[in-house]
Amino acid sequence: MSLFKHIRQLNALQCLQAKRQYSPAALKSASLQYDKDPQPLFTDSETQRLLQSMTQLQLDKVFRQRTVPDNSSETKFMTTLQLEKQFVKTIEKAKHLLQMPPVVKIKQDTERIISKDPAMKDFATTKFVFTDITFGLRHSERKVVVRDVDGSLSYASLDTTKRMNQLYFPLEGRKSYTPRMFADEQLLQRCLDEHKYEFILDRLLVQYEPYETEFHNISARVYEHLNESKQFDLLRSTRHFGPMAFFYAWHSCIDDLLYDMIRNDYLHNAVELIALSYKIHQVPVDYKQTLSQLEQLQPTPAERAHAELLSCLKTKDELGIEQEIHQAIGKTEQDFTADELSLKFIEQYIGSEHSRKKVQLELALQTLKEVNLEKLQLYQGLKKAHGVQAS
Amino acid sequence: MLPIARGVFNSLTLMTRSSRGAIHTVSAHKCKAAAAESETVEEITDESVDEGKMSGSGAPDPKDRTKVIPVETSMRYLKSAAYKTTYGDSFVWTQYRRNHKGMFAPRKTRKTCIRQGKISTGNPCPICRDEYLVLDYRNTDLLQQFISPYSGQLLSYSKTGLCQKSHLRLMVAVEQARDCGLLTYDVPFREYDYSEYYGKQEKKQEQ
Amino acid sequence: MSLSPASGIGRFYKHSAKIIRFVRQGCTNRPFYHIVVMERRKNQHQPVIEQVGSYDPMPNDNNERLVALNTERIRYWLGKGAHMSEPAAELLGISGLLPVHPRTYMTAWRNRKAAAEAEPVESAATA
Amino acid sequence: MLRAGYQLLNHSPLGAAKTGSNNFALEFVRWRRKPRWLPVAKSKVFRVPERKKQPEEERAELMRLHNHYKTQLRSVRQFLRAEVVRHEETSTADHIVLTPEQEEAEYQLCIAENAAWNAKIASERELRLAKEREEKVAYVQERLDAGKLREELRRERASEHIRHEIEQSKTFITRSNLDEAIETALANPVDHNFAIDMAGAMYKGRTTQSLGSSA
Repeated sequence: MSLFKHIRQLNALQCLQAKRQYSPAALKSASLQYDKDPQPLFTDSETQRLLQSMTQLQLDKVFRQRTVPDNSSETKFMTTLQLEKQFVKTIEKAKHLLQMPPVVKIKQDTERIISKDPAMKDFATTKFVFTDITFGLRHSERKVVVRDVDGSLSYASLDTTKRMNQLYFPLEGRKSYTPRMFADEQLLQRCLDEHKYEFILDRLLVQYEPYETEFHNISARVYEHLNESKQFDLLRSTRHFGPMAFFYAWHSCIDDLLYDMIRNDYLHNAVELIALSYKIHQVPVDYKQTLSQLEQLQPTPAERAHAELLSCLKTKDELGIEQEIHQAIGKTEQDFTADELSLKFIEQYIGSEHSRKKVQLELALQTLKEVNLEKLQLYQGLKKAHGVQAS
Repeated sequence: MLPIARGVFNSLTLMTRSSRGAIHTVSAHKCKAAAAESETVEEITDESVDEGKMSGSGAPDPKDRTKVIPVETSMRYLKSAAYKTTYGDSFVWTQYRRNHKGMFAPRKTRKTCIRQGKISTGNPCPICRDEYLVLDYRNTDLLQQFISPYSGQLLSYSKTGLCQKSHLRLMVAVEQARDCGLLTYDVPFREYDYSEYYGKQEKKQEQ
Repeated sequence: MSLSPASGIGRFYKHSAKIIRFVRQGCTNRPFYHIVVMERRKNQHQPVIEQVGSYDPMPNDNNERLVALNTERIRYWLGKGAHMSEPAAELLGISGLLPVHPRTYMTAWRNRKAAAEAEPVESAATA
Repeated sequence: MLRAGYQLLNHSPLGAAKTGSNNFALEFVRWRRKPRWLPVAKSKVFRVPERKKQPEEERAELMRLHNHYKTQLRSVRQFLRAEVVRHEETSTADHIVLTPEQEEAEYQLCIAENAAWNAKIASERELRLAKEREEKVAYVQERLDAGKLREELRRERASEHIRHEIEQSKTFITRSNLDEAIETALANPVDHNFAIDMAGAMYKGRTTQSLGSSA
């Protein structure tokens, strides 16, 4: 109890500060906003597929050890068949954990008055807030109404609705006050400088609803900072990568991310990113053909992760010499053809007027090409040496 | 520099007199003196001069805790060589043992180690015995030592041996640090029901 | 069948008179009410049939009084012919679920009248 | 509580004071009412409580409002009652309302399901029984074979035994050759009274007098 008392006192102090500082952190740096509703483009199935593919699925990162009170693990004996079934389940679970937070536009607060009753003026000294706590309703359909002192009955503002929802149906991890991290400009900046992007975004998801102004401002700020610091690897294979890529594509500043992808040899993703930006800005370039070709050549991230899991089952002897060569080089023949296709597409993009950091991108591309060429030669040489027939 | 040397000497003489518990304090004292020498020369000299004025012997009372150590100093101390020599790579609390009668320790630790600005016990808890360890939400290096790497929760006082007062302060500090984002933790996963945000619009599209 | 989340353990006859009313929870100097359905003849400290809401009469930091109502169950019980205590009826009237209770209007005009009487006095005192 | 208060009241017969003077006279702040059975205090006997006057127009207004309210509430209640009845009729939460056709269809469905199930189990049982029968036959056959073998062995052993006995019986002494045997025995007396030394030499006793002769 005494702890709570302490914290409450402190919070009361903070609240006073926070109320004063509330606006700067939220309002500052609102430079990049979604100017129209991004929802139709985001929920589009093709966009979703592109974003998921870009996010990738690294099982080590998705199922990293979490420091939560219950992080127990279970050990089981299984037959190979059961194990394979379990692998499929694991992939499903990983996909669930990578669920992207929805991107919606900011909801404006509208005052909706149900009835006015001037005869009820001054019936009490305070407002009354009524919340419908009917069992099994979703948050968005829960009704919260306010009876004001002057007798008018109206739907509650978004802020009040959220407060009441949190009060009667608490969401785990959400605070009833604005955390100081979000309220205080300097603390947020410090977190950003320490590259705690995932932590900030995770907390943001829990603390705010996707349609709130603060959500948009802070996430935009994080993405911008990330664009400058170029630590995209921190968010790769987390649920925030998709919205981040979407944000960059929307505001046409994909070049840094593209550069990072090329440097890390994620050419497939680079193509998808460019395609996404074309799609959003409706650039008349036919990207669908390249995409479909690439899709045929390369597996989706889920399939790749599944294959990775299955490969643990095989012993070394079962792997053919061909697979061993693939493992050594890290690429298959299909990958090489896919790379060629994507390189062509990326070069076309760099040549066009949409890219802004042409020199940098070209350099990276050149380096990659040389490395690729070397790898290809090595691959072919190895193949010839081992006498594997060219298929 | 002279007063410091004298302080060190005095503390060494103290060592012969006092028991096992004092050894730690003394070594810490020595190290702190050295650390302070390198970092805040003026501060320490002032202190020793004051002490010289106050008492003829000039030995600072090792049990006195009236002096307020700023958090910045504590944070620097945690990174200094003095800290390293005192604690090595282990945590602040690992070497600490509680004294108790019989086989089993009492369920709760003592209420407080410091009464009226002085250490009132022979075996003060890991935080109270070293005055340069300040519990504050900015002092994340220190707070991190008291958080379990497995569950992310605060370690119990039965493990760390903190007195109840320090433990309370620690809890408050950790909670504040988390609130400020200085300490990261695993935020619970939030599952989104897309239809809650998009449901109506999708229906419209269907129509 | 499992119990519904708000169900109490109060036993009741099928045709006995039920009532929707407040039960004072909370402690000394800190009132807090549960809005419950129970048999009319029972006193408030006995087990209830079902809790259908809560009412916090002390205003919070934002100067609001918070009321939670399980409207689905309230409608059900009213449809079953449950009575309402006067404060409960007032509260439901204020919430807009039922017509506004006359007593609310009465307090409103009395308050207005008191304010109107206090004002000239104040103005006289200041002048 | 009340009883305590009563005792307190009665405690000081002088009626001196329930305050102050008596140290252990606890004073209850919350329940200080006089007990029901005590008469009205003397000082209050002639007090007439003042009744608040309600203005006539306020009363009329309240009457109007109450009438209004009651009418409204009655209609609301009616609506809600209808709603509950409707809900109970249509709800399938605790009971399922089915038309006869549906019921029949469901019954048929159940029957079909049951029949299919029975058929499946019957086929399974057939298989199982056939297998068991086969196993039983095989087992009996095996036992029979084994018995036969055993019998043969026994016969063999018996005939062997007989043969052996017959072989032996040739040397038996019968009534016919008894005299002969006696004669042979008498002709060849066998003396078992002898000793053997470590070297294997036999020293006959009784008839041989080697010991005596040597001595």
